[in-house]
Amino acid sequence: MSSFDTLRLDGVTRRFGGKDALSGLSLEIHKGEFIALLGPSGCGKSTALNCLAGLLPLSAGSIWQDDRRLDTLPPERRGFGMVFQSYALFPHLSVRKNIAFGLQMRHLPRAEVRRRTDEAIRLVRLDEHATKLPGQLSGGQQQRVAIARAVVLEPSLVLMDEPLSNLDAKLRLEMRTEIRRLHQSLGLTTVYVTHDQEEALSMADRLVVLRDGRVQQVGTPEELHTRPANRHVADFMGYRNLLPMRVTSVTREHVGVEGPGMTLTGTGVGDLFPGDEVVAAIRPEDLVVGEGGVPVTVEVVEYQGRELAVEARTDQGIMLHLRAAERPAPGDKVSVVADPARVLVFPGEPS
Amino acid sequence: MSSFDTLRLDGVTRRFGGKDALSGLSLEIHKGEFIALLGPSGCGKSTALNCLAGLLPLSAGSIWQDDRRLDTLPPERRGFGMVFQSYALFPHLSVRKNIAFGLQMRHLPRAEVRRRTDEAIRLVRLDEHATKLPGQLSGGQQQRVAIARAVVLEPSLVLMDEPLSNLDAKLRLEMRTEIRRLHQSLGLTTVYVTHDQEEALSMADRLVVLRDGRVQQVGTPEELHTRPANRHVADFMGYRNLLPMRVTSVTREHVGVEGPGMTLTGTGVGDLFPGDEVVAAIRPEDLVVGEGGVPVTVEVVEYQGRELAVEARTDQGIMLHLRAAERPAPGDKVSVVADPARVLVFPGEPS
Amino acid sequence: APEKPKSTTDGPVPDKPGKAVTLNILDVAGDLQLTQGMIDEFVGKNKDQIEKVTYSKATAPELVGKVKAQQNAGRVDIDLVLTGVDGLAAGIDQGLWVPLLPTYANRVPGMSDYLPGAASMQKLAGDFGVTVTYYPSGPLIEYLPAKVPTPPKTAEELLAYAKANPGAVQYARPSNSGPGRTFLMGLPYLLKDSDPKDPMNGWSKTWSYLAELNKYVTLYPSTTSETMKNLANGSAKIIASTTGWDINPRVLGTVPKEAAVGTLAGFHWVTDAHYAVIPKGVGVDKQAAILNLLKDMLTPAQQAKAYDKGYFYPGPALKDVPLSMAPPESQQALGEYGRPEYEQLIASNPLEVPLDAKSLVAAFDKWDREIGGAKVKK
Amino acid sequence: MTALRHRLAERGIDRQLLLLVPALLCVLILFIYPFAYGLGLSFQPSQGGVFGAYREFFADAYQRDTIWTTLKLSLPAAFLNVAASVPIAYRMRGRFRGKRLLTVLLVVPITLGTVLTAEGLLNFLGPTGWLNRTLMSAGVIDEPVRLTNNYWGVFFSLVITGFPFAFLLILSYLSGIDPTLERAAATLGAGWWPRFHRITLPLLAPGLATTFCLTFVLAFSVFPSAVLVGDPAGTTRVISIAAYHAAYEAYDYPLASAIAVVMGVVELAVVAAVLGMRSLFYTGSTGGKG
Amino acid sequence: MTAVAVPAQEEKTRRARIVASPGAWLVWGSVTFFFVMLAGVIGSVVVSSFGRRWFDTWLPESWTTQWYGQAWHEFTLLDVLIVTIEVSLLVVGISVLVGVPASYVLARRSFPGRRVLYLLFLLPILMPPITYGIPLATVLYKYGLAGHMTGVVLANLVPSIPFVILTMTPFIEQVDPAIERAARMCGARTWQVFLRILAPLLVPGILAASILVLVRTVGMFELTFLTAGPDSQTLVVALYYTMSAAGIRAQQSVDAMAVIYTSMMLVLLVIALRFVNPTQLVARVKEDPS
Ligand SMILES: Nc1ncnc2c1ncn2[C@@H]1O[C@H](COP(=O)(O)OP(=O)(O)OP(=O)(O)O)[C@@H](O)[C@H]1O
Ligand SMILES: Nc1ncnc2c1ncn2[C@@H]1O[C@H](COP(=O)(O)OP(=O)(O)OP(=O)(O)O)[C@@H](O)[C@H]1O
Ligand SMILES: [Mg+2]
Ligand SMILES: [Mg+2]
Repeated sequence: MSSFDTLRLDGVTRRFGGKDALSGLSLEIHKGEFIALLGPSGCGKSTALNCLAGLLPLSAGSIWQDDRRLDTLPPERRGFGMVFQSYALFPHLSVRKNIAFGLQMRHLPRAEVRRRTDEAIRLVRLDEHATKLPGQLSGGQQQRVAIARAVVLEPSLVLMDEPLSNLDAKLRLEMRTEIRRLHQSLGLTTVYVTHDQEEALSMADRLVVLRDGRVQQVGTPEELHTRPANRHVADFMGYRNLLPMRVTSVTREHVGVEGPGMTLTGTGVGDLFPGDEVVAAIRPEDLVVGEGGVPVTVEVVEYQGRELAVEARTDQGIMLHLRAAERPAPGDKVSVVADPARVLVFPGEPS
Repeated sequence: MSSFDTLRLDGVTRRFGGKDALSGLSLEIHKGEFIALLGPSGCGKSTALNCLAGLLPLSAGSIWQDDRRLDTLPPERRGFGMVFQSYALFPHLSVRKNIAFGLQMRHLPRAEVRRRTDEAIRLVRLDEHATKLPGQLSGGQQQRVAIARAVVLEPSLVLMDEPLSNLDAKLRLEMRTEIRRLHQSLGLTTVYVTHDQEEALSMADRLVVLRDGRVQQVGTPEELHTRPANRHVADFMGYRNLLPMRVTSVTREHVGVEGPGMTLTGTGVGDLFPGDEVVAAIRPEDLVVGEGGVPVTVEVVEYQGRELAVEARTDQGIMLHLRAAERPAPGDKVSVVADPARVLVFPGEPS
Repeated sequence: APEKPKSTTDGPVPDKPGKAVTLNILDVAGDLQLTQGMIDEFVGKNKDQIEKVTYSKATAPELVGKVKAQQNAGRVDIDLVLTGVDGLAAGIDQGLWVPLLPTYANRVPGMSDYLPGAASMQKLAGDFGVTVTYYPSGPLIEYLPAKVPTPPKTAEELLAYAKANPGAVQYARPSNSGPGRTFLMGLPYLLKDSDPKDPMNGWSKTWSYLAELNKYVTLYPSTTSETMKNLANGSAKIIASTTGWDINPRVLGTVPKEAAVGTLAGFHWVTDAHYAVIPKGVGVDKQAAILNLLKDMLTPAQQAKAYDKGYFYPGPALKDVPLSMAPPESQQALGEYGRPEYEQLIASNPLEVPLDAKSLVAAFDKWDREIGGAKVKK
Repeated sequence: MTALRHRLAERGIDRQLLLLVPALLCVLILFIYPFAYGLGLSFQPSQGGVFGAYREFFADAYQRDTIWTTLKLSLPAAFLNVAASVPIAYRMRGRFRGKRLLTVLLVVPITLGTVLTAEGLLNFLGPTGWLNRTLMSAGVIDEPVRLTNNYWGVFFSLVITGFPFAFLLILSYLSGIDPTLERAAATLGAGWWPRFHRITLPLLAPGLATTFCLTFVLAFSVFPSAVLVGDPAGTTRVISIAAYHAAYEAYDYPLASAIAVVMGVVELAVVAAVLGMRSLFYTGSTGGKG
Repeated sequence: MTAVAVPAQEEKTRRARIVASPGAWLVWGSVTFFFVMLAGVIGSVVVSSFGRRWFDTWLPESWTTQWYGQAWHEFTLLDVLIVTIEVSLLVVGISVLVGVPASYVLARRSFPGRRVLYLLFLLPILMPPITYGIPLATVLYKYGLAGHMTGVVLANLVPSIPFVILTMTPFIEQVDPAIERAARMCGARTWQVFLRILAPLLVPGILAASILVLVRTVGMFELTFLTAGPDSQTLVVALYYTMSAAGIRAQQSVDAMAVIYTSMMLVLLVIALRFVNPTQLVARVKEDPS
C-alpha cells in the first residue's frame, strides 16, 4: 500500500447538486514531488484533496496508483495523511492522543508511538500544551495539532489543506521549513493546498492553478510566475494591474497596446493581431515611477513593511497599483513606466 | 449603546486553569481607530477579543466605555460585532439568513434587511452562494460569510479574529480594501486580530503586539516596523536574523558588535555598554551581497516571486537569511553587508 | 439449557413416574397461599416421585398466551397450573388442558368427598380441572360500625343509603375485582331477576339497579385493595366484600379490626374455587406425579391448611375439615379475626355457581359500557 | 466487479451498510414473522370476513372512541413533557454547583415504574392523601379534590414517568450543540429568547422530534396506570384497555390484534407527521469549524 | 482543575442574571413544584411500605419491616433481582452494540430503501406486544430459546434495538462527520472509528439510550412473562403479580415491592450517572472554561 511511483488522476470530477466543484482534473504526481494546488477561494482545491483522500466519492474519472485503481478504496486503506482545512481534531482526545491516534491504529510498539508523538509535538512547538484538549487551544495551536497528526504517520502521500493559514509569519516560515524538511528527508509525496501564492511558489516543485473547478495551468513556480497561461492565472499570480486594451502593433518580440489615455509595450501570450481586445497584466512591483510613462495621480499610499504600496489613477480614471521606495503624497502627479518584458498581454475573453 | 468616544481596557486579565492567557491588558481605543492585535500563535489575541466581546468573563481588570462599565454587560447588550476565528456560522441557516440574522435581531424593516444583506453578500462576493448552507461552502466562503455577518450590522465596534486567513491573496487584498473602506465610511472602530504583520501594518492605525499574554509594544505601524521595542517584537516584525553578539564599542549613533566570525555596526535600542551580551536583529531584505562584509556560503535558494530568498551560513556555522536579486547557486561564497541604520541591537535577555 | 421433553406426552399415565420428576407449578389465582404448604409437604415425603418443584406466579389473563405459545412450539414447561374459574374456562375454551377426568378420577379419591358447593364448582371444570380449594365468597357488604351505625339490610336500603350519602358506597370494577364481580353476580338473586345466569337477557332489574346506584357512586376503583383502603381511611363507607376479603385484610392490618360485614336479605352465595389443571404437552411421568400429588392434597389433613388466615375463608373443598385440624397459626388468626356467624350464613343461604366465562365477560363488557363508562357518555 | 461496486457506491450502497445487518436480522427474525402472524390474525376473525375485526372495532362507538380518549391523554402529556423539559434542560447548560445532583433528581422518576407511580399517586393525591390533607387543614378546600381515578390521575402518571424520559434525552441532545453558536448570536445582538428560538431550537429540532415521538408512543400505549389510577371503564378507557380486554378477557385474538394494529397505525400517523416536520429542519453537525 | 477560585465579580454577574430573569423563576419554580409532588408520591409509598396499619391519619400507627421480609421470601427476590439485572444489562449491552451501528448508517448515509428501513425499525416500538408477543414466544420456544434467560433477552431486544436506533440517530447527526474522516485518514477502520472516536463522543447519547432501554426492559412485563421460565422471572413479573393478580394482598406489601423495584433501578441509575456525564464533552470544554 504504502509506496508508489506515480499517482494518476484521470478526469477526476466532483459534482455537488448539478454544479461541478471540480471538473476533469487530470494530473500525474510522481513519488517525492511537492505539488501545490492554488486558486481562488471556492475553486475546488479542498474538493480535489478530498477526492484524492477518498473522502468524497468521484462523480466521474478515476485515480490510479501505479496500476492499481484507487478511487474505489476506502480512505483508511489508501494510507494517505491529511491536514483538514477545518482541522477536524478529535475533541475528546488530548493533543498528545490526537497525534498518537494514527500510530496506534498501525499497532506500533508503545515506545515508538511515544517517541514519534513526542517528536511531532516538538516539531509543531506544542510541548507545553500536550495534555490540553483541542477545545482549550488557540486557533493556531489547533492547526498545528492537525499538521502533527498528519505528518507523524509519515504517509506515502500527505495532503495538506491550507495547513498554515492560522499561523503567524514567523511560525509559518518555521513550519514551512519543517514541512519541506520532512518531505525531503522522508521522501514523502505532498499535495499542498494554499491560498498563498508566495507559499506555493517557495515550497512546491509544481503548481496546479485551479479556477471554477478547472485546471488553468500546471507548471513549475517560475513558469507560472513569469509566464502565466492566461489572465486569470496572471491575476492570481499577483498581476494586480489588469488593463483592458487593444492591440495596435505586433512584432516578433513585442506587442503594442493602447488603452484609454495610455499606450504600453508588452509581451504577447498566445496569438494576437492588431485590433484584438486584450488585457495587459502588470505586477505592482513592475510599475515604477519613471520618465515618459503614463501620467497618474497618487491616491492612496499604504505602508507595507519596507516598501510603500501606492494606488494611483490615470487621468481617464483607471486605477493602477504600484510600489514606491520613497513616500509620495496623495495628490502627487507622477509618471509610471514598465519594462515591456514584464508586461504580459493576454487575449481578452468575455469575462 | 451604539456610539462611544473611548473604550478603555484596564488591566484586563483572563486565566485558564491557573495560567494567564491574557494578563493586564490596558489599552485605550478611540472612536474610529483601527487597532490590530498581533502576536505569535497562542499569545492571547482571541482571548482579548473574547473578553472585549463579553464572551469570556474577566479574571481581573475592567472594561469601560466612556464612563460606563462594560465588563458586566452580557454580549448582546454591548452592541459589538465579531468575526470568530472559527467562524461559528449557524449551520441551519443559509448564507443569506446567517447574514440577515443580526439585522433581524434589531427589528429593522424587512426591505432594509434585504437591501443591506444583499449588499453585504455582494461585498464578500457570495452572490452565487446565497442560498447554500454553511456546510456546503468552501472554507474561504465560510469565512466570508462570517465577515459579512459581522459588518452588515455596522456596529460601533467590530472585532475581527483572523478574518482573512483562509482567503487567497487576491481576495484578501480586496477584502482588506473593503474592510478599510467600511471602517472609514461608516466611522467604525475596529479591533483586528491577525497573524499577518503585513496585513496589520497596512491596515491598522495602531498595533498592539502581544506575547505570552503580555503587551510588548503599542504603536503605529511605522514605529513597530522600524523601532521594535525588544527582540521579540523585532523577531515578530520580520527581523529574521537574530544574532547573539557582544558589544565592542558604543558611540552616540552606533554600536559596534562582534560575534563569532563577524563584526557589525548597528543602532542600539536601550542603554548598552561595551561587553554587554546583545542580539543584533536584521531583516533578510537588509542583508545584501556586497563588498567587505561577512563572508558566507550559500546553502538554500528559494524562489519567492520576484526575489530570491537565500539561506547562507557563515564559516562559524551561523545561518543568515537574505534576499538576492540574482540567483546565486548553492555553494557559492559571497560576502554580505548591512546598513548600520537597519541593524538593531537589543539587550540580550536570557531567553 | 432447554429441557428436551423426556417422556411421552400421551398414552396411559403410569401409577408412579419412572423417575423422580421436577415440577414447574404456575399459580395464577393466588392459590399457593393456601396450597404451597400441602405441596411442600408431599414433595418432602415423596422424593422418589418429585425431585423438586419450582413455583411461579402470574396473572390469569396472560396465562393462556404463554401456554399457547409453548404448546404451539411443542415445548411445554409448565406442568401444573393452579387457577381460578376464569383461567380454567379460558383454557378449556382454547383447548389447553389435559382431560384428566373421568379417566383418572379414581386416582384422586378425595374428589368424592367434596362439599356440596365445591362439587358444583367441580362441574364447571368439566373433564379438565380438579378443585383444590373452595369458598362461598359473597356478596357481603363491609363497613365500619362507627361510621355506619345502621347498615342497610336489603338491596333497596343499600340504594337508599347510597342516595343519602353520595360517594359512600363503593365496589371495585368487576372485571378487576373478586368482590366486585361477586356483587355483580349476586344482584340478580337479590333482586329476583328472571334469569340470574343470563346477564344479557335475564338481568333487567340488576342493570337498572346498577344504573340507579351509579348515580351515587363517584368512584369504581380498579382493585379491591383500594376499596378496602378507602373503607379504612373513611372515604368509602360501605364496600362490597367476600368472606376472605373480610377476614384476611383485617389480619394483615389493611382494614381496621372492628370493620363489620353485613348481608342483604335474600342473598345467594356466589361461590368460588381454585383448580389444578395440567397443560397438554406435559409428559405422562409428570402427570403421574401430579395425580399423586392431587390425591394427597385432597385429604382432610392437607385441606385443613387451606384455612390459612382467612384468605379464602373457609378454604377446604372437602367435607368434614373443621378448623381444629388447621395449623395453629390459622386457628389463632381465625380465633381473633374470624366470624362465627359465617357458619350459619353459609348453611342457611343458597349456593350458586358463578356465571360461565362467556356470560361473565359479556356482563363485564356491559357493565363497563353502561355503568362504569356511563359517566363519559352523555 | 469493481465497476459494479463503483456503480453501487454511487447510489450509496457499499460495505458500510453491512452495519445495518445485525439490527436488521434481529428485527426480521424476531419481529417480522411474529408481527406478520399477528397482523394476519387480525384479518381472520371468527366472523365477519377479512375486515370483520376492524369493522367490529370501528362500528362500535365505545371501542372507536378509545382512539380519541387515548389521544386526548397522550398528546397533551407528551407535549407537556417535551415542552417542560426544554426550558429546564436549557437552564441546565453550563456549570454550576449541584448540577449533577439536580440532573439525577430530575431523572429519578424514571426509576419509579408504573406500579410505584400508581401507588404513590393513589396514596398521595387520594381523598385522604397528604395533599388533600394539607389543603384541607390549610383551609384551601373543604372537600377533598378528586385527582385520582380519573383523567388527571393518568395524566399525572404520564407526566411523572414521561418527563424524566424526555428530560434526559433533551438534556443530552442539547449538550451536543456547540455553545459558540449561541455566543455568536449574542454578539449579533440576540437576547436569550431569539438565541433560543432562532438558533438552539432549530438545531435541537431533530432531537425534539424524536423525543416527542418516543414519549408520545409511551404515553399512547399507557396501560397499567390507566387501569390503576384512572377510570378504566370511563374517561381513561384507553385503546390498550380495549386491546387487553379483547385479548385477555374475551380471548378474541383477532380483535385484539386488529385493535393493536389500529393503535400502531394511529401512532404511526402521529410519528410520521412529526418526523415529516422534522425533515423540514436542518439535520447535521451542530458545531465545529467547517 | 476545579479548585480555582472564581473571582467575586464573576460570581456577582451570575447571580445578578439569575435574579433578573423571570423565566428562571418560572423554570426553577416549576422544578421545585415537580420535586414536591414527586417527594409526596415517593414518600407516601415509602412510608406506607414501612407502616403496619395506616388508616385515616397523617402517618401510620406503627412501623415495621415485615412487608419487605414477606416480599423477599415470597418471591425469592434475591434470585429475581440477580436475573433482572443480568437480563437488563444483557439487553442494554446488546441493543447498544447492535443499534448504534445501525443508527449510524441511518443517520449518515442515504441509500435506496432508507425510509423503508426506518419504518421497519419504528414498527416494533409502535406495535404493542399483543400483536407479536405470543407468536414470538412460540418461535422462541420452538427453537428452545425460551423458558430461560436467552428467551427473555431475545424478546426484550425486539423493542430495545429499534429504541436505541431511534434515540441515537439525532446524536449521531450532531457529530461533525469531518472528525470521522480525520480518523479514517489516520488509518482507522470502521470499527476503530466506532470504538475510539464515535463511542466517546456519543457517550451521553449512549447513556441516555441505555438508561431508557434499561427502564423499559426492567418494566417490560408482557414479553418477559411470555418467554420466561420458572427461574428466569424478572422483578416486574413479581411486581405485576403482586399488583394485579387475584387474591388478597396487603397494600403495604405492594408498596414494599414497588420500593424494592425502584431502589434497584435507582441504584443502577445512580451508578450510571456517577460514571458518565450526560453532557457532551465537546460542550463541556467550550461551555464555561474556568
Ligand atoms: N479553554 C482553555 N483552557 C485552557 N487554556 C486555554 C483555553 N483557551 C485558550 N487557552 C490558552 O490560552 C492561550 C491564548 O489563546 P488564544 O486563543 O487567545 O490565542 P491566540 O492569540 O488567538 O492564538 P492563535 O493565533 O493561534 O489563534 C493559548 O496558549 C491557549 O492554549
Ligand atoms: N456539499 C456541498 N454542496 C454544494 N456545494 C459545495 C459543497 N461543498 C463544496 N461546494 C462548492 O464547491 C466549490 C468548491 O469548494 P472547495 O471547498 O473545493 O473550495 P476550495 O478551493 O477549497 O476553497 P477555499 O479556498 O475557500 O477553501 C465551492 O464553490 C463550494 O461552494
Ligand atoms: Mg478549501
Ligand atoms: Mg486566536
